[in-house]
Amino acid sequence: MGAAASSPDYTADEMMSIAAARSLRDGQVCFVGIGLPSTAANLARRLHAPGLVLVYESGTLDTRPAELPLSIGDGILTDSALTVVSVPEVFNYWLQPGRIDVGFLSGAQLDRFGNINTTVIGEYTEPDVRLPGSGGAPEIAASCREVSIVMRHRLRAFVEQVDFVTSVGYGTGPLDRRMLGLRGAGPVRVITDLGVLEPDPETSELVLTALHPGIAVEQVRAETGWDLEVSPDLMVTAAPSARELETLRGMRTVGSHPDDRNPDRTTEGATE
Amino acid sequence: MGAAASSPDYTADEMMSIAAARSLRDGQVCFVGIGLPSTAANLARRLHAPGLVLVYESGTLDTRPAELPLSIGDGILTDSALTVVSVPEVFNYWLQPGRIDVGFLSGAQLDRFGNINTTVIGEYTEPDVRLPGSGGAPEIAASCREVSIVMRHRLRAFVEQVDFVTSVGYGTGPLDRRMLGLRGAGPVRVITDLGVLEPDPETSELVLTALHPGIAVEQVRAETGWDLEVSPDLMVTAAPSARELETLRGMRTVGSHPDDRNPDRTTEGATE
Amino acid sequence: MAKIVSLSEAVAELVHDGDTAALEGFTHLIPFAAGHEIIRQGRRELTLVRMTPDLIYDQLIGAGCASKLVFSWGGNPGVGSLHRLRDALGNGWPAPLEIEEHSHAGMANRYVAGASGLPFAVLRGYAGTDLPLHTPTISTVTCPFTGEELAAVAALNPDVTIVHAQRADRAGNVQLWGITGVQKEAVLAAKRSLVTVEEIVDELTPVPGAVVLPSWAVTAVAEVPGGAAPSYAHGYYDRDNAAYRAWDTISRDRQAFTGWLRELGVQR
Amino acid sequence: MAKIVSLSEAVAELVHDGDTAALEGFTHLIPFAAGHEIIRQGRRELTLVRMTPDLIYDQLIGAGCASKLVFSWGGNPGVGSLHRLRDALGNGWPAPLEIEEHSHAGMANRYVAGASGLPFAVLRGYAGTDLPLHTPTISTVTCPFTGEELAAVAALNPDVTIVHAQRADRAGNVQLWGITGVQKEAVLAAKRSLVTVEEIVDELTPVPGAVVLPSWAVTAVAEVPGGAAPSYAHGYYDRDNAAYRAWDTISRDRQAFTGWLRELGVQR
Repeated sequence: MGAAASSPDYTADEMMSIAAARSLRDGQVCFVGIGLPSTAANLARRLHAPGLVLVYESGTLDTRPAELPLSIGDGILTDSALTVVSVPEVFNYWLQPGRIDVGFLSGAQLDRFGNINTTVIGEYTEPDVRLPGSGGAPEIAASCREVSIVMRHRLRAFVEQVDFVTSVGYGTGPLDRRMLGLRGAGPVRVITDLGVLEPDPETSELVLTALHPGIAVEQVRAETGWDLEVSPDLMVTAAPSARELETLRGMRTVGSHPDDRNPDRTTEGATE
Repeated sequence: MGAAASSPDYTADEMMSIAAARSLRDGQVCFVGIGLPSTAANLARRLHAPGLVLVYESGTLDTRPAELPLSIGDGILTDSALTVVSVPEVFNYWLQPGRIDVGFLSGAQLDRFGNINTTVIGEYTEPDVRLPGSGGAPEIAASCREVSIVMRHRLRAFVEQVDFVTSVGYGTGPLDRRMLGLRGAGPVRVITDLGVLEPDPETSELVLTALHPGIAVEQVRAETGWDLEVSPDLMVTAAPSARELETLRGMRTVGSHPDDRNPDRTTEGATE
Repeated sequence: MAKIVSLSEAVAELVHDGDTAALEGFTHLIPFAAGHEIIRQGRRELTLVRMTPDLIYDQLIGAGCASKLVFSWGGNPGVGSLHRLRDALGNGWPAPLEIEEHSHAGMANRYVAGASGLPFAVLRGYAGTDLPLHTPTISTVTCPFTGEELAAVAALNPDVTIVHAQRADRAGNVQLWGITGVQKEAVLAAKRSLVTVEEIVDELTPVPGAVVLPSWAVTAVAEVPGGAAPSYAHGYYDRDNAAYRAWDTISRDRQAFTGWLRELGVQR
Repeated sequence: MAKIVSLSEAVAELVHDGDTAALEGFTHLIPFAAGHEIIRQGRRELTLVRMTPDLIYDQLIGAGCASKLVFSWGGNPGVGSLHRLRDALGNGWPAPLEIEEHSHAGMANRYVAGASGLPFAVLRGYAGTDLPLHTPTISTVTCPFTGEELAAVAALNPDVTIVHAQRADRAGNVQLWGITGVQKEAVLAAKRSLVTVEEIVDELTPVPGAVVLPSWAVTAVAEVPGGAAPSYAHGYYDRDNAAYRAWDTISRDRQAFTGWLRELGVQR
């Protein structure tokens, strides 16, 4: 399903990674989780944002890996970093005070207010599926100036309300972040393999603001567990350029292996 | 005055430094302030305690300076250190949890319960003399497993009650440290140029437990502002050995200068 | 001063049934050999503490060493799930497993508090999440100056912390570099500590970015070349990504896992 | 990204009358040249923050730049007192000076809280001392887990922090090593920051023990060779102990001090 059928030149996942990369601006400081976020951020760095600053929660600041890391703590991140700090320092001195422009997150479930679940499907004490847990995500969601969410658009994942709030988006509405003392703006966009959702400025509910080429609104609504509203200014994403596709496909994962063709197998966990 | 008259071979200050050095045991970890403490600790390291670990509040851990530093942050401390940590780290990870065996302190005033003043003589808001202030001393006094105080025995300095409690000894008596939550044992000895005072195990009041050679009890009492009790087991300190004196006199202060012959001019401040 | 001992002696002496044990290393320098030795020596009822449980805790849990896990992200990095962990949580195999779950920021600060001799740490965290509902070591404090409410987490002070480092000198001073994670804090927070090292050398030549743990802050050092494999030791060997992938297959199946245990030298 | 500018531009742009300004450096790398530029530009009513005021603050205070001092140890290290500080405190010359006094541990933790985006820090400190009676930025908090009472200190967030470092690259990334004190925390706690450096280089070769401040965490960098003298810059020049001693004589006397100011290029 998805874009692949109508766009034989690229896959829906490629469109998603490229759309995510495009959302980053040169010179921004970006807190990167492994998988799709890392792919998107490293792609942006190779395309329009050579001065993008990548911070990984392993403590590698301003790292420029020549290949994609397989995990958040790969040696390749150290070798190319401006400096490496301890894990307490990366959270306390770099993330917490709001020094990071963009945090990239993913999750197993996302709800209409942009809250993310990477903990359990079902009840916490008797879960249907036990997920990896929080990692750095709750504080990334709280403290980055803005958050971008990247995840595949599937009905089981895009739910009315998450089973467990691992990372807060807008809580139950537009006032919650301020009441909770969260200082970042929260999720400003959700980039999926079908399109882009953004929070309504009034209600903070996620609405469809862009479709990837060849995707219909009904396709997106069918994969969304709430009554998804569509922006009156609905855009269509530009198709991947040859250069974007070539660059994305040319990025190799460290110690690579046929399985590494999909560097996003861990999207169920937001970060490690 | 003091020992010099009756002991032409060495000065009272030399006796004090040597007595202080002798109080340190090999393998101990010692938090060192500048001046007399630094002299004593470095002397001990050259005599009977080659494995003495010196920690300076500038963050230099296990430093082995070939010459005496003039200040707490001299380059010579860095060059010979096992490692250098930040100032927050030296206080939070190394001093605060009680990892330091012995803290050396000095002061402008010391009272009968071992409390130290390095802040003001007189009223805080209208002081007669403004002193350097706390530096690292309050937390050294609180957290080291034990504290040694080294200071010249003078009536104006050994007072009934300090004008300002910069660093707590035993507060107002034997129960105070526990009530205040201070985890180190407090000052276990005060080494002066006349002798040694130690806290009475019952009352925590400082009593005279040793005289340096040639010093009389009355001399000490005349320089003490409270009714100094004398231990029934009063000892006499062994006179400096030739090796001790030679080693002490051979220690050169960095960038030395005629004025550096007395490396203890800053004893009014406990540490920098 | 740290004693220099063999790995088996160190584990025998420092890790006891029922202990709270932290084996740390953030992707890098994970003390696998020490974990395997704990399995071989058959420790039981451990409370295992670690930000990222990783394969090493999947193995310890599968081997029945643990009764509780304290963690913040439990996965096989870059590969998927920890199947032994899931089996213990879901099915109580081979033993029921209690969990205490935090975020990375919370866990890191719990070690910082532990290393600092404080009973708790303050952070901006957890607000609005469901974690505080299930984790009693998360609470709040109010700033005495501004009145603002912040998160508080209880200090972690493991009975024993085990980390792996590149080098130690003969006096037992330890040096590690690359991604240094929370190793310093985990060692300083612990009552006892063991550092396994790639090699023991005459002198610790300074290395940019290195963390040095003085001998007097470490209980024991054991020379265990390759002791971090299949994770990696910066400057010594790379991460064995294939082994991480292979674990997915081994760990999915109790029988395959039991075979792996047997190969480790454990009869069950 | 840090702008690379001249020292006079940087001070003109980043340091304003009435600011809270921290010039840090623990004995090592004290930003003397920047302090002198502040004197030359005639800033007034500064709240000067620094663990160890040292000569640089004696000079700023004597020059009338400050209305308040926040500190933990005010002396001429290894020499004696700061006479300009004493004269301001005791006689209000050249202007009255308010003080806010802490211990080193308290000041260091205030910077840590500031750098961490927290309103306060917790420490074991001050208990039983007379400091909390006079310093309103010292309070207490109770551990929500153990009930224990601990000291709390208010975060420090200077309007501007100035430090000196050995090197920066052309992108404005900064590298300093040797005794690194609280410089990282002081810069990260500040709203604006200036780093003066011995030299600007093409590439920051890694150095053992170095702290690196990324360009995006610094406001401005100015190349000022010798900018830490008479303190020292590890690897560049030694501490001028004679200048520290000579200051004792200069600073004892208002007239001698005024002469010193005139030599600095200040008319008064």
